[in-house]
Amino acid sequence: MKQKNLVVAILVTILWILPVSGGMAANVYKIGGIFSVTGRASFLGDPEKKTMEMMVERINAAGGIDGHMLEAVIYDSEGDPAKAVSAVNKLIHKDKVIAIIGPSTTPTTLAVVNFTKRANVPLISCAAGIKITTPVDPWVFKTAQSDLLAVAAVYQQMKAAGIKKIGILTVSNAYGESGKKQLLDQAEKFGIQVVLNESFGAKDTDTTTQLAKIKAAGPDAIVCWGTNPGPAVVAKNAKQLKIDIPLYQSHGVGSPKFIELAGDAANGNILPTGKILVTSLLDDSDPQKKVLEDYQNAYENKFSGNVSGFGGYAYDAVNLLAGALKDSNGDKEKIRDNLEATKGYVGATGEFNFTPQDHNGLSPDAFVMVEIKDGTWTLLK
Amino acid sequence: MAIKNNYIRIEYLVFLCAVSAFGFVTENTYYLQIMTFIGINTLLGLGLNMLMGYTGQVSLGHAAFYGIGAYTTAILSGTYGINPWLSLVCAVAAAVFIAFIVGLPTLRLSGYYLAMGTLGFGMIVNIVIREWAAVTGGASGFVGIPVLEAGPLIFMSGANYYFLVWGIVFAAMIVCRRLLASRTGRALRAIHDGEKTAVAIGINTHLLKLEIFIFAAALGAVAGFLYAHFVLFISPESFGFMFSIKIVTMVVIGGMASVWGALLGATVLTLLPEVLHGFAEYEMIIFGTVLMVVMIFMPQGLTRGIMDMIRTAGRART
Amino acid sequence: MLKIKNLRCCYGNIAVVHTVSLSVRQGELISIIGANGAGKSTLLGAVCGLLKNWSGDIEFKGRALKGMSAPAIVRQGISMVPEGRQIFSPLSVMDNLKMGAYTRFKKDGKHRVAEDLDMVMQMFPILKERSAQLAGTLSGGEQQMLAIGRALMARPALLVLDEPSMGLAPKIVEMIFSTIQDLSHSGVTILLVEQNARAALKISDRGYVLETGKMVLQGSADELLVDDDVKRAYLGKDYGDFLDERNQ
Amino acid sequence: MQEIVQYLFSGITTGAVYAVIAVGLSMLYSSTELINFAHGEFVMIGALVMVTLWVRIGLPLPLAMAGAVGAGCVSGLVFERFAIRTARNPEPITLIIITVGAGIFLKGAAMIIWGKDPFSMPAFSSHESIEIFGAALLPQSIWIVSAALVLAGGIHLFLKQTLTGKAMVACAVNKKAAWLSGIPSEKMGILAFGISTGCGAVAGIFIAPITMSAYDMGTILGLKGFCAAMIGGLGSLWGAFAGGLLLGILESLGAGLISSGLKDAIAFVLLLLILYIRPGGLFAAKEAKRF
Amino acid sequence: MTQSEPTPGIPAKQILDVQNLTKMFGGVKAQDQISFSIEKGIVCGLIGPNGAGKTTLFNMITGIYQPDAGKVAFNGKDIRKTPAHRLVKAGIARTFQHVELFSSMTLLENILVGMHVRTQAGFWAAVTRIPAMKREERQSRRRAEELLEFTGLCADAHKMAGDLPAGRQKTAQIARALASEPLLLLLDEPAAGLNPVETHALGKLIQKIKQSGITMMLVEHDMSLVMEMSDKVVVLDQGKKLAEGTPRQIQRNEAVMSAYLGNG
Repeated sequence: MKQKNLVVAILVTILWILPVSGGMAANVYKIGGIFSVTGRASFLGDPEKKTMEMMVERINAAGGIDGHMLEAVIYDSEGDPAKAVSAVNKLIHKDKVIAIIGPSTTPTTLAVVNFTKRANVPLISCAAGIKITTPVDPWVFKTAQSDLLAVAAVYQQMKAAGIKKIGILTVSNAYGESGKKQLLDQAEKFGIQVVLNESFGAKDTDTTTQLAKIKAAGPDAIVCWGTNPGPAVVAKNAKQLKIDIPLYQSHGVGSPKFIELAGDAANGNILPTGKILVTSLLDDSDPQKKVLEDYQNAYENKFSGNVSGFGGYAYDAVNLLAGALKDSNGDKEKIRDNLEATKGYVGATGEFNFTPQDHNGLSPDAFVMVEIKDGTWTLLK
Repeated sequence: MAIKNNYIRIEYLVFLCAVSAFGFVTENTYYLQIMTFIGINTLLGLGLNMLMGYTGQVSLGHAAFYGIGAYTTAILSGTYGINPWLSLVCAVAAAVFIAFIVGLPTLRLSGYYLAMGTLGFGMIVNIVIREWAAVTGGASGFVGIPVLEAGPLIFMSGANYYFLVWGIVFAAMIVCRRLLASRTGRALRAIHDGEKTAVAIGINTHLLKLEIFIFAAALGAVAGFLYAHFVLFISPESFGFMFSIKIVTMVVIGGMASVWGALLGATVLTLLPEVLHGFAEYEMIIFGTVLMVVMIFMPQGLTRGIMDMIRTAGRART
Repeated sequence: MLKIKNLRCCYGNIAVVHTVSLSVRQGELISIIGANGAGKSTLLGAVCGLLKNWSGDIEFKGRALKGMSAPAIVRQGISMVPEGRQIFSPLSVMDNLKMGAYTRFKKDGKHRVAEDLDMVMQMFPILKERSAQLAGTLSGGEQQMLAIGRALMARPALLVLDEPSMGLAPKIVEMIFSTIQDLSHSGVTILLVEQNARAALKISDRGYVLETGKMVLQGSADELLVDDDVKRAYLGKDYGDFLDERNQ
Repeated sequence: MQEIVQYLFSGITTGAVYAVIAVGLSMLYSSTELINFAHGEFVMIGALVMVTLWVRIGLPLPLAMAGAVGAGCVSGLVFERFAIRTARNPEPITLIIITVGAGIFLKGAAMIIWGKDPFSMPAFSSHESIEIFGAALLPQSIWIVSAALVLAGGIHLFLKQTLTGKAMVACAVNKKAAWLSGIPSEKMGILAFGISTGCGAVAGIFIAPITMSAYDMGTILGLKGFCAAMIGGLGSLWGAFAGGLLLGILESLGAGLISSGLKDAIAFVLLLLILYIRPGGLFAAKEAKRF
Repeated sequence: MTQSEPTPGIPAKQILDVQNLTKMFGGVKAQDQISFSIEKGIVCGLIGPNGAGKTTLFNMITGIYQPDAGKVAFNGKDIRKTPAHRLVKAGIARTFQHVELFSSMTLLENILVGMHVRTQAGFWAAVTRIPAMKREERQSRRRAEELLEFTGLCADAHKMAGDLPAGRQKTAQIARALASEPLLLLLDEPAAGLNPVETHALGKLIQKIKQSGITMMLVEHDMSLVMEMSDKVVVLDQGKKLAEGTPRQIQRNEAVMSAYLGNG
């Protein structure tokens, strides 16, 4: 009968987690955030979390929304779909938030949408995957540019540069895979031939094998699709192998960290990026310039470290949500409708025009092509 | 622990009542969902507990069967539109088949080599899932898993799914208990106490190990099925090496060679991260410390450790 | 020098040695003989700190050994040549000997150890010849010499030998025993545990006979050599005689 | 042909990294029969301390290296003292979970100390690659391979030539006899722990320039090191070295000749085959039958 | 019971026939050309000084080691390549020198495990608890209780095996071996660690088992017991057979005496 004690112990544990049910203060809008603050995708989640906290603070300092203060409840998904599901249920059912921002990565987003849809909670994802908004679900939006647009921007640039044959090298995770799919799918449209596609592990210490293989296939350029630190290793290895054809990177490395990691080897790399990286280089006429400067100053004053495009996704998500919260009285249905009706919001990522058919709402000009020269970004026209 | 042969023991009834009561009383989906995950993890732990606890075979690739279960049902019911319940049967069959093929040579290894063999197997399954994108959805995951239905019942997150999962957990616990109380179970416990002696009294230990390996794989596949139809989205990283380690940890923390140990281990390891959410950056440090402290001071696992503590406390009082 | 009183050793809950008492005086060569399973090795295990589960008193030079670890007991001056030799086969003969003096390098310094090394090599010329060879390649007899040499390197006050004749050809056994005798003559106190009763008693001063965990006989070696009870301890009570009697 | 040479170079570089890690693991196993699942974390500590000392603080290279190795050794000894030795019931499986817990702990601590971003480190010598048979050999690869050789050779010499090293071997081959010879086997265990984690740190120092170092870099490296040690045969020093190189080369050839996505799978399939055919590893030192 | 018919040519009255058995360990002959046979129904003592190779011989007969040369026939059937668990089914059971009861099970359960090879219920039967399984379980229990009575252990049936006193554990081991319904029972030092009273009781039990028709092979250091119980004694020394004969012949054999006492 010893096990009876054990059962009692389990019951006590269960009872102990029961009573923490969340009540909602009437004049506060609770919004949730799920980001990969730690784990593999922490480079995305960390600035997103910080930005969301900062933005909520700013909005509250300015008097909130229709007199309602915002309260942000943020959980870490660690990039793990199961943890993200836990977090989303906690947000919906325990914290009773009225809208959710995040998660940071495509798999975690795809895992949580099943739950937000069912609970009719609007979700603004910060992940890039095109699967999130195609097909469109009424309750799911996203602020990050799709890979579709990034690839289009890269191919446009290549076409202009007269590149016909490329070799692609993608990281073997969701980000790389989604990039690879777009690269292969759109190649024909731009008259580009993919001679070889290879992949590397996110934690690989060496990629010379793949590069040597690609080099042997004789492409005009190499496209590397990954997030730090992998592409920095690729850039270094390419330099060491004396590969002199252009190396294109993805928007996933669009942060000063990449230049720091790759050092000399970063020079000459070409990549699509949100405008935030090159704010100071933008024409004053660019409508985004003011927004970006504002965000950059605010972020860099508050936190050590550079602002990145990833934090920009959260910046836009909070602003879009704040806009939708106006006149919504906290009604989720109304928030959703307002979101879908958003037009002409100029944010850090680009100009958003949501429609019932497009829940990303960005156009290709959300990307600019940049080349790294002498350890800094230069705009390519 | 002696297992006597009366049919249902009181603690199973108490447990059943507690689980049902929780399901009826709690309306908060979050708690139900946590409990659902605990249930799924318990299934994984139960299988591995039988394997590790009784036959002494450590598997560092158990998540592979979890993944095989989840992906089989996802592909069959999601891509090909087969009835999910039928796909459950297929998922279990697939896991059983693969466990048989892999188990035959692998279980001849022992100690760290067995650990390495199972680890390698787990890695291979994970890579195949990730790279076979046309079928599995690759690294970005598999979308479009149908919701489970049975007649008028729709199993969505919440009480329905909770009862489904815990019903299966309860059944699995009874199966394990019956197994342990039977001829096969006695042979298993004999292997646990002394493998050489078990061979010497005529037990075909290799066959029995294989049987239990397959049994654990089948339970893992059921857990994978439940996970897939609960979250409705699966991606390879949920079934990787780290998760295999986590299942092993559940078993060891809970207490090996004990049905209740699997339950307790799954509960602790599922709840701990939830409780630690508030510590954000310090979560990993605390988690690692808890793991070490439990193992240092309660090497037999929490089940035994807590019972010993209660016993000493009781003795101190009298 | 060594005094054992009422020793009782257990494996699990089975007592393998019960109420055994014996003593070894400075300079003596003492044998403990008995058939296998009599508990001889267990007794030594208790003396040398390998076995924890024992009760009674073991005193060495007036100091209780209870609770001491094996290395601590080595430092007290008891060295053991374990049963089955147990040399370090991947190490060279020289290194094996050095390992025996491991605790002394710090205490006595390299020179003293080197002197002892010479002394041992002189005693066992074969070891000198083979000093660079790996210990695992030695023959059984040579390994036994090495094991004895290794134990001597610790400069023991008491040398304990566990079945030095086991598994060796009769000629080699003879040689080993004469070496042990030489050692004894050179002043080393020796406790010898043997199954080979006749050979052991021949070189001993005194002997103890152990049978199924109990001390059944003790006395001077010469007395024991001719005692019929010794034979009985090995081969059982004379069933043949018993039958003869009955048949008459 | 040129590619194949390149694949081999690449494989040898990666393999040497695995080899250094495997040597540390194997070293510990041969003296204590423990597999340290936190071993990769010591690689991470070595790399990150090196980044701090050399790049950030600007210490001279040898000093920074010594500091990083020291950090690895010291953290290993602390770990041994507080987690391994205090364990009440040192069953292998218990100890394994303790090392897993320690790995998570160290990762968490490193995340707080160094943050989540990866760091880069310049190579020890020029970046220019050397061309052999038309294939490029990175100078850092030469560093790594030599480090692996020096390390394995150094440990080899330590075990063969020094008194302490021999005592360690003695403990490993026959604990009882070592114990009877007065060799304190616990101290040997501690020493082995220090050397082993120090080896981990060395691996970290040398790979930091070719790869990026971050708090979570260790786990996968530790795992690969474990595999390498297994292929070679647990407890065998040169076996671990050879196992590391073999694993690296298999991965590289698999990636180059078959598919880079499946490279780990190819390597693991071959490993399993090796295990099935030679269940004790290629250079089995002794039966590894615990737990 | 699955016994094949004895092969013609080999006298059926020999239950075990060992011919020129040789076993090497790393180039060293642990067993060198050992030959002897055991007739049905007798008790055969196996003695020899330490390292004589008794345990190795036991391990070869019970299938734990495979001999390098020579043959072992059980009931006229070659068993060199038969795995250990099959041999138990064929009718060879053994006990161990150190008590190897399953300590986390009750004594009764230990006996039930001993019946493993004589029972069938598998995985599905256990889970579904079909009537056949329940019936088998009841029968097993009854037989186990009979065995406990036979060995005089009834009172301890529900005690944990690990909690029993040493003497009882020794007896329990024999009971567990008997549960597999052996034709040949190998006893490895059954009297080690027993006091004289217990040893006496053990002798009685061995005789009782002999009367029930089971052949026994007895390795024992308590020579009085060996000499009293055995119909025949085989002496091993350094891996070779030194002598074979009645206890009386053995006790007077000079070679045996010098093997034991030394010839110095």
